[in-house]
Amino acid sequence: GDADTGYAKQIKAVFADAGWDSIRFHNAVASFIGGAAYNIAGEDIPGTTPITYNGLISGDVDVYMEVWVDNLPTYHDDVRAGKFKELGVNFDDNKQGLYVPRYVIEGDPERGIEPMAPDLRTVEDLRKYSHVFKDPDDNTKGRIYGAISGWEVDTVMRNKYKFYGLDEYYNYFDPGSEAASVAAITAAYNKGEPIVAYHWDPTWLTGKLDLVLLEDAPYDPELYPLGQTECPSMNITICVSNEFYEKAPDFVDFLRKYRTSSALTAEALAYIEDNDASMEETAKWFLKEHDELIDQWLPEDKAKLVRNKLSQ
Amino acid sequence: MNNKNNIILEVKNLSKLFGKNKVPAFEMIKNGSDKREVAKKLGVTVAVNDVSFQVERGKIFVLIGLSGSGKSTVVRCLNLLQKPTSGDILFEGKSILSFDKKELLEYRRYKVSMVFQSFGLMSHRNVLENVAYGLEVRGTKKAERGNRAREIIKLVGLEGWEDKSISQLSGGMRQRVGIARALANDPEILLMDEPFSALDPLVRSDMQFELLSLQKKLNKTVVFITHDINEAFKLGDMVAIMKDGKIIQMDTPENMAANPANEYVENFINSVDKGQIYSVKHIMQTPSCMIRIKDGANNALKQMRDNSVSSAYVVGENLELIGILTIDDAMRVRTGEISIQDAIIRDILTTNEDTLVSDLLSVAASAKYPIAVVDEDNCLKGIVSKAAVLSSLV
Amino acid sequence: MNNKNNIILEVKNLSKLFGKNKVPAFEMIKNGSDKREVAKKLGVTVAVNDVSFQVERGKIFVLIGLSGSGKSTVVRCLNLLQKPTSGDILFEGKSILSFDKKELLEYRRYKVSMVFQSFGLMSHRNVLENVAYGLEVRGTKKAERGNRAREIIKLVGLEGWEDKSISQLSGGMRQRVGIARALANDPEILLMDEPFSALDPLVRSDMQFELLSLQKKLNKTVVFITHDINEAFKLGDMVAIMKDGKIIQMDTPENMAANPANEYVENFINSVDKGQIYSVKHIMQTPSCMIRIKDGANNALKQMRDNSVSSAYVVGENLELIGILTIDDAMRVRTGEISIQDAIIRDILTTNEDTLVSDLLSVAASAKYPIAVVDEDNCLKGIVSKAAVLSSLV
Amino acid sequence: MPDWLIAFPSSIKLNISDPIDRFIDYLITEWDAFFNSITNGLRVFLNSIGYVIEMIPWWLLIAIVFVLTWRMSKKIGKAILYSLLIFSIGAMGLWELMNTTLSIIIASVIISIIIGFPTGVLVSSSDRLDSIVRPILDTMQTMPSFVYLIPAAMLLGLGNVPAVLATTIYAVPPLIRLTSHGIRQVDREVIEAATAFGSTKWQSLIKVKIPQAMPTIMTGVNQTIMMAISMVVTGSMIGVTGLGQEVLISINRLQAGRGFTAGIAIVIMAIVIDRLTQGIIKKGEAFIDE
Amino acid sequence: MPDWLIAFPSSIKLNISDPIDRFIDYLITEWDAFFNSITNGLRVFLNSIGYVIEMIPWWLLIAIVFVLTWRMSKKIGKAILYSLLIFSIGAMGLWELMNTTLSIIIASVIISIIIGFPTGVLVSSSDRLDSIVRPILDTMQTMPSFVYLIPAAMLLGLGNVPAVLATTIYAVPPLIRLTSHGIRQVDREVIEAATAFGSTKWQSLIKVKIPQAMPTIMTGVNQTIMMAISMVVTGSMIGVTGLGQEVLISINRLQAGRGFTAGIAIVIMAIVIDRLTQGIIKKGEAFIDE
Ligand SMILES: Nc1ncnc2c1ncn2[C@@H]1O[C@H](COP(=O)(O)OP(=O)(O)OP(=O)(O)O)[C@@H](O)[C@H]1O
Ligand SMILES: Nc1ncnc2c1ncn2[C@@H]1O[C@H](COP(=O)(O)OP(=O)(O)OP(=O)(O)O)[C@@H](O)[C@H]1O
Ligand SMILES: [Mg+2]
Ligand SMILES: [Mg+2]
Repeated sequence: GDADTGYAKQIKAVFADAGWDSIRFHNAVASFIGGAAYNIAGEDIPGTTPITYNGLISGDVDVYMEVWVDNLPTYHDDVRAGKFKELGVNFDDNKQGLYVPRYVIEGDPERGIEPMAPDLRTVEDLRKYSHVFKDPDDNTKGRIYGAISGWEVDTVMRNKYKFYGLDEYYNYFDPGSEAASVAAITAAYNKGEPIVAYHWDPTWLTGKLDLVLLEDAPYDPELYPLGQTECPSMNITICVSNEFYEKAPDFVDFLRKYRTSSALTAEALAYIEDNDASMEETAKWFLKEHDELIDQWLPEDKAKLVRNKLSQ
Repeated sequence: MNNKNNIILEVKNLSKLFGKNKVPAFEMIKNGSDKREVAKKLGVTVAVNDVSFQVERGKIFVLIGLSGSGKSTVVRCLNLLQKPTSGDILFEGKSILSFDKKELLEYRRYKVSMVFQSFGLMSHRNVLENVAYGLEVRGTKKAERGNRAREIIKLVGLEGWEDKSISQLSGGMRQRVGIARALANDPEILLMDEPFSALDPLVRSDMQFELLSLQKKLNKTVVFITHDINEAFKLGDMVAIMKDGKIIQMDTPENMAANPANEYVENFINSVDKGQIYSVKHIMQTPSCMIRIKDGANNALKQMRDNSVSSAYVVGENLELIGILTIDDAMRVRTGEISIQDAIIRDILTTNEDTLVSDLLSVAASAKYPIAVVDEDNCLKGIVSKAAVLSSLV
Repeated sequence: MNNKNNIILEVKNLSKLFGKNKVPAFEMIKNGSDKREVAKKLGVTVAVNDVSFQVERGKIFVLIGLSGSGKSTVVRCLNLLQKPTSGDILFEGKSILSFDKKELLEYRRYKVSMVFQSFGLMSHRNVLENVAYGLEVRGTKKAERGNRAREIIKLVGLEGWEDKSISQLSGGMRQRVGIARALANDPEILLMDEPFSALDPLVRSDMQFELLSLQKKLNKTVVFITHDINEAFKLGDMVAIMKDGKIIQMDTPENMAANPANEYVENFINSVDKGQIYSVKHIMQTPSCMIRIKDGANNALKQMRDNSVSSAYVVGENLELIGILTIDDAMRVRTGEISIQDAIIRDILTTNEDTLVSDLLSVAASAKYPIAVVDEDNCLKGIVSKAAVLSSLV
Repeated sequence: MPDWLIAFPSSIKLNISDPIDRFIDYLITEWDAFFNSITNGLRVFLNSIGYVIEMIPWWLLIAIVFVLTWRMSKKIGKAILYSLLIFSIGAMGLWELMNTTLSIIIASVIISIIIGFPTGVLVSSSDRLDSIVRPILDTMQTMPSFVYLIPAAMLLGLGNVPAVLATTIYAVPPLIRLTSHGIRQVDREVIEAATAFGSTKWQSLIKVKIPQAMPTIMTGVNQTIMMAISMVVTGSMIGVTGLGQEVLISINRLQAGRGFTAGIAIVIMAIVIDRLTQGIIKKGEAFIDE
Repeated sequence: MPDWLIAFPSSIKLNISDPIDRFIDYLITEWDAFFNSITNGLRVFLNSIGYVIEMIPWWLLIAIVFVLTWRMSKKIGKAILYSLLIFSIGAMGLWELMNTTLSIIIASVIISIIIGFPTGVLVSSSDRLDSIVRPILDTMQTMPSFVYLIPAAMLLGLGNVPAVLATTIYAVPPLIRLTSHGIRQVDREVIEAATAFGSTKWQSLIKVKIPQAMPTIMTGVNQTIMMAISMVVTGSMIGVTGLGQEVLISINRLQAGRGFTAGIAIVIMAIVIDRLTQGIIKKGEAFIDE
């Protein structure tokens, strides 16, 4: 009965689809719950990070489920300036840094791969293994696949490269885009070749490939920007536009409570990868699987509506 | 005839130079340098150099001259396809250079049409559409211009080819499409740049005939470029010979043939078939011996002997031609063998002053006696001998 | 003359159709349908229909005919610019249709050159480069072909224009570039499609002269299309008239002018200046009264009276012409007033059999007596009267 | 050798970045209303195209392609081939996405032709104009669309409107260039003939120059369509859904097959649109004079 | 109305995605050595171009631009303008980046011309070939480059090599099309004249068709350069440094001004390269016959 009467008052919510799967997944979950309980008509708008972020500021995007705070240089200023509302953290237990495939260190007898850098543990250890991670464009040095150009962490990684004196042995290679970076890692992995690359977790890639994060000095907020420590886990926040904040207070309340973790996200991504499932299917599966989240996120009446909808 | 009001087109001191450095080049030719010098010194081609002429309404003005002498350029100035470097061109007394956009458009649409030396046909249009082009830009209705175009296409002998594309036509057919396009417009002035050059003699003389009858019937004015001197003299009321951008002689065909201005003109018109230009009045002689019928045989014999000829023309009271009396017959009249009336040969050849010599050829060849030239009243004006016919053809 | 080995080019039953449905169209014309029917029924243009002819080495073969009658198509088949629909073309006895790529190339490079009706000049090349094109593709060295091209450019009267671009030339100049390009190649056969149509009479007769002397001196063979009958008859050793894709008469100029195959041909060659075709042998008569010098005055008088003429030709022992004796003088000889030797007028006009009638015009006009026709040995062959000259021009 | 002889001297500094930033800020703050009205106008146009395309049932669209191809090429084989190609987009499960993409492409191509064709004609008429316009076209084609997409998105919002604008900016230059080039190549004599018969500038354009230049102009239209379609993915970076988005998703997941599938759908659209446009223009020529 | 009458029936399924994936896997695993050798060959070519460009001191490059522009246009104003434009790239602090980008562009344009020009000539000679090649060109221009770039990057590694390949794939079609179109438009009579004088196919091509088609071919070259330059950013998405990377960085950092600065540098390169190429080709025409 609700659906019919509510149809006229439905509120449109534009979710940012900044181009990767986890944000789409979270969009789908929030959208599903919005549709089931808050009379929200969710809709994804595709775009790149900077463009969707701008859209959030200008009001073209209503809900941003995963803002990778550290990749956006102006984020903190913008929040302070009130250009949009930060509602909370979606998850903050993610990792980032330099990864190598496990077989590089340990070998893989099944694929007949010998360990290539058996003593590789830390970033600093890379100095010994430049001959392993050869740069195809420059046979005197190795190659480190860096972070995506323009991201804040890119500066940090470049500093780290200098700090550990890796610049003497390696070229820092800018892969240009996420897709290219992933392609490079995947190609190397499939061929069983050595590679060292910046990456982060959770992604479907880290879920699928067996990668090892190289260790680094413990995090220190002062030294981190200089590249001297490991990366902190980043706050992945949920934000809404000012307009939407006014327009759908109930739904915003729900988003404020929305919280997952890297593990949960990775689980969902794996489900997508394994079942070739659509985002909507995955969202339903996820909410069924983690029923407890519904109670954590929603007041009782709304939780009922969601469960009703799930059981349809 | 030379009434000012009858001048439809007047070209005054027209010059046209091609290339940069026009100003110094202009100075040079003003100071008497010739085309070749200017070309060498400044790289400027003097296509037309101080040309002036007048075209009377309803007349055919023919331009002839050496290849590259500037004929096309002159004609292209007449509808301002080429802007004169200096000089003026008056249409009905008004300078076409002073025309505003609209006047120029009207002038080109209604007053003047052109047949291009290299046809200038539109390859994306078929024959009919090409011919109808001028009417189309004027705004004539589709059906009407179709009819008109079909009519003209028939006139130039391309009936049945209306729907063909230009690329399917032979050279002469293309030229006829160009002619038809200009005719379809029914302009007051036709500018024709070697319009018949690709036509065979049969089609060509048809076209010449059509052009002449158009001009006569509808009082069209034609400026005509040709390399065929016979054509020039046949069609032209006035012929101008160009050389190195200048007009070196301008006259009626007869006068030009009779008095070429210089050796160049003489050479140029050498190949002309003079029988086509000369009419009887140019070659007739006063009959050396003319007797009145009432004069009697004795008188006739005396006159023949005095002039040492063997025959005499006999005329009546009012100089009307009666016949010929030979010296033999005159003697027989004197001896009373026959009467003078019977002795006169009445069955003789006559012609009139305006007959073309060429038309007299066959008659002259078989004539026993010189041919008598008479006027409308049958009065004897003169005689034409075989020798005169022959020598006129030289 | 008609020696098989002397035939350089032989066209056998050549046909060329344009359009689809060629096979049924071919059937139709084989069954006697004419061009128009085929065009109407099948939309196929029969450009050339079963044409056969032979061209002798060193001769000029002229094609004339109505616009659209297929002349250009025939000529374009001769160098395979157009592939015949049926029939064969033999060059020195070998079918050019059977030529392989290399032979065809050699044939086009060394054996045959073409002057195009609409010039076909290359706008990206200047005059010199256009003229040198044929030599260039043959591989002639740059300096050599430059010299050769300059020479020919001079020949066609375009000296000084070598570096100009084609767009800067007048129509006639462009045509001469086309002629020069073909001549520069120095081919055995020249295919000329209305090569002189845009030329003024002076340049044209220069060109005709050049062509004739080339042909004579270097034994060139020429296939020549023209619409100018005078030109056709002046240049042609053999002339073919085409109509609707067929050759309707093929003969020497004299024969054609004398015996036109039908009214069409007659009309077609009507405009020809016959003085240019007919030579004296066509119009001379046997002298009606010829006396030997030893025959004496009485005999001469008798003969003149018998033939009722007033003068007689006097010949010597070997029939060599001595002079004319008039009837008056003969009487004076009989009365003893003068000797026969003194009475004979020796200062008389003579000509020979091959003189063109047109060249005789001026002489005939002023001649008192018929002109004597003699051979190399001064033997009297016949006489030409004024009347005969006149009537030959009709 | 001193360093400045090899490396560009770092002391020379030209900062245009800050003024540009300030200018964009100024635009955003002061011209908001203006850009909003543009956006709204364009959006109405886009939505109506989108609406029409949504309305057409799939079988009707295939039938239209079939009939048009058949009537234009007179070849039933081609008609069947193109219909099958379009059908296969549906079979690949991309019908809805195609519809979305199609409306953006159609809108961009229509706008490009409306702008580009007259501009090309204008440019053909004057060398001065040409030398002014040419660097502008170079800029339109080579200025990376990303650079202006962000400010454009800020001014015009996300979604179809800035995408169509960006697509048009990128796609219109070849049409302008080739229209101008084609008209400039028309035989001078034929134009002279038109002039001599008293054609107005407009008449010689419509009746002579454009028909004669048509083959070249058609090449320009083809290039414009190709450029427009090649912007599909970029459009998806500023909020357009459809096949471009499908490509982006599959790239991010490294699903080459899926990406190619979407790519092939785009290519099929390109081929069919190109052929139909060429056919329509060819047919249209016949009607251009009156 | 039944659903399938409006929406495309979902029961019809064509899956080409899996076979494509399998094919790519097969390529990656089985043809590795082959692609490696291609990569290495290309890399040598690219590196040598890069090396030469690196070697040229900044003032020499500006001088070269000055002299070439002057000699080609005979206008000192133009020469100064273009030199200043190039100088301003340095002043904006982008000289090094420009050098990197320049070598990629030059390599791509050279390869595009080497491939595109002969292909265009070939295609002009046969309608059959044209109808085969045309959809291929459509595909090259509209298949989103990412779709094949990522697999290409997996086969060839990241960096300059796949970028040059992708750029070439995208940039070569306009040259092919316009070369073919230009040659087809050449006046039939002029070609006939060439044939009649015994030109081989090659000779009529070199001496007549190509020179006559040159203006159109030059438009094609211009388009190819524009396309190549418009791929600069895409190239940077698979690891090419240079101006494209600068654009990406500034976009990711939301620095519109900085992005425009890099964009303007790219545009300046485009304008200067385009003018020089057009000039060189025009001059070159004179030498084409022997
Ligand atoms: N390419 C073509 N396609 C179709 N028909 C053609 C083609 N070329 C010539 N024709 C037709 O063939 C016939 C003969 O043409 P051709 O050019 O041989 O005539 P022509 O005797 O040279 O005439 P002209 O004296 O006018 O040049 C004409 O009816 C013409 O329409
Ligand atoms: N567009 C042009 N540019 C440069 N020179 C030109 C141009 N048009 C004509 N000329 C030159 O002007 C002169 C006169 O040319 P025009 O075409 O008037 O000659 P014409 O008398 O018509 O010759 P023809 O009988 O050969 O057609 C020639 O020397 C020619 O080279
Ligand atoms: Mg002329
Ligand atoms: Mg002909």
